[in-house]
Amino acid sequence: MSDALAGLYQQVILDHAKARTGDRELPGADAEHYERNPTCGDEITVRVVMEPGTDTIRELAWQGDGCSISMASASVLADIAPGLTLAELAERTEAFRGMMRSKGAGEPDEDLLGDAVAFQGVSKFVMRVKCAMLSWVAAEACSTQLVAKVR
Amino acid sequence: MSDALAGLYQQVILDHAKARTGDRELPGADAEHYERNPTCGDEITVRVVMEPGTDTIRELAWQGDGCSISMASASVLADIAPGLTLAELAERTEAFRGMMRSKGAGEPDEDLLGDAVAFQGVSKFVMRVKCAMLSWVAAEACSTQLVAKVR
Amino acid sequence: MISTSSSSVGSLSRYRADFPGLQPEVNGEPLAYLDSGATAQRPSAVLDVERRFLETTNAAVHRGAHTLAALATEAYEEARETVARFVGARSSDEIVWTSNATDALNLVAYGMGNATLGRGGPEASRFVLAPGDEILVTEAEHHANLVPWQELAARTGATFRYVPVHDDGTWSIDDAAAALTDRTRVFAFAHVSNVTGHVAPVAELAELAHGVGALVVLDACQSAPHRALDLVGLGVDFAAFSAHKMLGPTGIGVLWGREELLDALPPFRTGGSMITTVTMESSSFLPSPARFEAGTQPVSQSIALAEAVRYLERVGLEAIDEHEARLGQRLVDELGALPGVRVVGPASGVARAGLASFDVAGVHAHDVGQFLDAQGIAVRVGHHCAQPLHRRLGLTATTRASTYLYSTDDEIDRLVQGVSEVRAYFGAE
Amino acid sequence: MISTSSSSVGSLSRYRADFPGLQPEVNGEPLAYLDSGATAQRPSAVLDVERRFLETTNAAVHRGAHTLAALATEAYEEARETVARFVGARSSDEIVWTSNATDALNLVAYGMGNATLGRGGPEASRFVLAPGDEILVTEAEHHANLVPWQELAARTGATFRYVPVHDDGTWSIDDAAAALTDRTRVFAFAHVSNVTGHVAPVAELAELAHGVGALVVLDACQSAPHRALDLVGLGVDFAAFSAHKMLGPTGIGVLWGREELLDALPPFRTGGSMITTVTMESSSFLPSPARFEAGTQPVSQSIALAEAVRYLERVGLEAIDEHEARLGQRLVDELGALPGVRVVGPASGVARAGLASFDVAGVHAHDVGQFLDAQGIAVRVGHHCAQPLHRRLGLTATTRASTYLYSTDDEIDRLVQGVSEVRAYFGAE
Ligand SMILES: Cc1ncc(COP(=O)(O)O)c(C=O)c1O
Ligand SMILES: Cc1ncc(COP(=O)(O)O)c(C=O)c1O
Repeated sequence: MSDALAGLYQQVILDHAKARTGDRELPGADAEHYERNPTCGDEITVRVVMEPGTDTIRELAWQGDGCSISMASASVLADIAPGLTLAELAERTEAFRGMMRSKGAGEPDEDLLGDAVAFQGVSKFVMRVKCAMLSWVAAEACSTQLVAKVR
Repeated sequence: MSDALAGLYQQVILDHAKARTGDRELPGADAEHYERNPTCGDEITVRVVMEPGTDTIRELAWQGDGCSISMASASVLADIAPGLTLAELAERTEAFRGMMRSKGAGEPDEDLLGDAVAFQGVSKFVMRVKCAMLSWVAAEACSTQLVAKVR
Repeated sequence: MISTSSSSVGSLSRYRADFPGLQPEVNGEPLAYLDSGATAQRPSAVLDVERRFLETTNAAVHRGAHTLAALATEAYEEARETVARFVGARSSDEIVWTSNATDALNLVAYGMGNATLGRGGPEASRFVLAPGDEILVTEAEHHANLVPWQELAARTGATFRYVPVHDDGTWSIDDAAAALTDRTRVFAFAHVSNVTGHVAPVAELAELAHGVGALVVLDACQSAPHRALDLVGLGVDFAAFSAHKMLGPTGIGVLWGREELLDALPPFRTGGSMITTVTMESSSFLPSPARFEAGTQPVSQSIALAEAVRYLERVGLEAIDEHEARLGQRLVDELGALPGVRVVGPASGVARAGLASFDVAGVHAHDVGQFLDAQGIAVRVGHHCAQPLHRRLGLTATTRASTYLYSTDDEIDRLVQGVSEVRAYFGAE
Repeated sequence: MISTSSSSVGSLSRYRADFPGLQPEVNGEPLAYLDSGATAQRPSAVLDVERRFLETTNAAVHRGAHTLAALATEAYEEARETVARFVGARSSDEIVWTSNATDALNLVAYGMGNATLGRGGPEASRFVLAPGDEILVTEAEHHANLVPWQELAARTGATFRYVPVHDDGTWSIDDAAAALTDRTRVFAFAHVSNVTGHVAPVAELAELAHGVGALVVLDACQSAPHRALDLVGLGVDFAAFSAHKMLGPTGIGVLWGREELLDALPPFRTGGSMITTVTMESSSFLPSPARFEAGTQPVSQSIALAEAVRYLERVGLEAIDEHEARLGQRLVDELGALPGVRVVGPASGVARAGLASFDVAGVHAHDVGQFLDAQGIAVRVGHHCAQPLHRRLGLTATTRASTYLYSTDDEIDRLVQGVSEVRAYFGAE
């Protein structure tokens, strides 16, 4: 298979797309957001449960329908999120977004992003960037809800 | 001045555009029609008086505003029309229209068209054909009214 | 997996060299452009004619009397005549330039909406919609032939209804007969579906619809480029198609309509070049086609479209139709035979256009498309602007391969080979 | 009769060779193209860029995921960014492609009409027109910025009003102030008149109109091509212009609008590429700009327009403005000095664009134009899509000479010489 394809579909991505972390309901979620990519029809609902009385995420789960990139990205996000404060999630989201906008250039911060660096190759495929961002954007909206609640 | 221009503005046309035949009111007209060229704003009202009880034109007059081609054409028409039956006018109108569509080719019938053959050169100027036709089209509409009245 | 191709191999292949857009390499592979249903590539002749016009006789049309303006106007109206002849119009006054097919369909819908709001005088009364009147489309329509009607219904209080489709995405004349009522004022449907390739029996449907007094609006986007059309013979009232799907430019589409209807329909856009008299109190409007062509027209595009039409005529619409119908059957047969692949639309052996949309079990269409793209194969993925149809088929997205006169058996071979490998790659077997 | 030209002669003349459309001979004479106000000629760079796109990366945009589609989409959106920067938009989401300026103005008018019919939800309420609400234009408007508003008034029951012009065809800020009322919901006017060359004090007018709560719609057709625009700085709400008047192609125009307004305005045309969800019951729509770009977009035209913008920037908008302002003054001075010639619009010395419309006593404009055409001089004759203004000036038609960056002093010389001979030829002296 071509190099271009291998750069996009890292093994990490293919694995996450199949064995998905956090692909389930999450009863009693503190925040929930539905996001949709109208161009391709990908959709996702992200739900978050917080450690009571803190701004730390206990669990992030999602349900959705979409391509392997969007599903794998949600799966990686669900792996990363637990234990992060909302501020830490925001930091990672910005790093992820920066990586997605890099068009293949730039060195992503592996300490910060963990498995999510596997999506570096996606940034060369402009049409797929939205797929990778979908769950992150939904999680961002959850954060906004949670911050508003705290205030 | 260029040949192209001389072909369009025959002396007959320039003369008729200045010393206009039939450019006046016509009280008691048997038919009247207003015609307008929306592209350039030229407009004309043609009026016809018939010999009582016949289908012969006694007089054709017009009032209008427009370029030298449309004014000269109306003037020539007013010269030609008196004494013609409606059928004879229709014949000349068809001949004039045929000449106008000829794009400079074809030999107009001078016996039939008289001074109107001077407009042969106009047919090469597609944008001006409507100017030359304006009064003839208005006269045609008058004829239609008159024929309808007789029936 | 690779089918060797049939008798007429390469019958049209000599035309391929005319299309520079087919020559690029993609991801190191020769491009296999199987997305002509979205937009077609253009022969050099079309590009040349447009450029020559722009370099020698570019001017505003129907607005000036100088030589260039006269030449440009002549070329512009000759283009209209060429297209009129191509689709069997009664006269070139029946051909209205729009910006695309979507615009053409909106023009009719807004014309009716304006009539309903009292515009257009007594002759527009035939277009007035009253509450209880019905607008009928099908569940298979492209959004361009669906949303404008839905919006028209919402604006006027008319009822929006549809002919439901079967499990394969097709619908029959009986389905239409069951949905038409004596309140149906408009029946709008596609000649050829851009998703299923289904071909509607237009003449019979038009007769049926006229029987209840409905106007018939044909979405000819996927037929005009590919088969000889005789719109008058088909008996429809309006038809819409786009130049960019038939070797012509973007930025121009066509509305055909019966002349007496076009002259009675209130204008859509208003502005320059479409009026007779404007005062600060009110305005009056020219007859068709100028009535609908407000503002500066797509001049060079009309001239390019006319050359595209001449090119299509040189190749021959029958040859094109035959070539694509064969490729369409190959698509349904060979893709349908792959394990886990479901082709939607008419079954093998049933008439279909030269396109096929399919679902690959366990692999999202986006991934299928990306996988094929890595091999230089360009297909379209998504809902193809037909969300209701996809929903009815139980899918959110499909992969679509669509052909044109320049498509080859080799490209179909590569596609089928590629699709055969996709499930393994994504671990979906 | 022939004026020798001033200091900056030929300052921009090195660009002339870039324009093949200026090279033809007309009636055996070198073409003097003085009809750029109708449509401009295009530099080879613009033609080349469009062609290169079509030969290498032609594909449908925002619809496909394959490589060509991705490249085409990128080029298409880069074009939007280029135009956004050019007119001082806040973001490229404020730039909507339309088919021409007329279409852009109709878009706003129909959006408001649709809001009035209950479309667009609560956020569209700011666009709803009630009987008694007023739509204000000026008596000098081009039909494109007049008839759509007149029709909107007729469809909604709003009142259509206008700022009257003075005997020379111009109007002042005081005239506008007198016409604006607290019922004025929209004030639509041209930045630069295509007939008189009058330049409106946009920023002051916008402030005045906002003071009564009116939306300000700017017809920038005759300004965007010729001077640096900062639409945000001018403080207007919407602005419209056409590519073909600024070295770009026909088939594409631009609507700029403040983003929050564009996102709240109900869609105009509906169809593909502008929806989020379509069901057989209802549809929902994307934000701007996709919201307003139904169907296949003018892709190659957008890319050509972006190159036209870059070309204009290379020449420099200030240099263009200065060059044309000087030619405009020559026109009013030298034509106005001829016996029997009346130039309409601002007097000599007053700011005007590089154009002049004039009446020749005793000779119809059509004949003036024809006489000049025989000498290879292309001017426009007629009402220039401004019938009410001409009526107010007591004329049915004028002859208009309009310049662009490639216009030369020699062309003005030839024009003035030609006009000086016309009355004698037609025996009108
Ligand atoms: C001032 C003005 N407004 C509007 C228009 C309409 O532009 P278009 O015909 O490109 O839509 C023009 C040009 O014709 C114009 O000069
Ligand atoms: C069946 C059908 N109808 C309508 C359209 C809309 O055409 P356009 O986008 O050119 O307006 C298309 C193509 O996109 C189509 O395939």
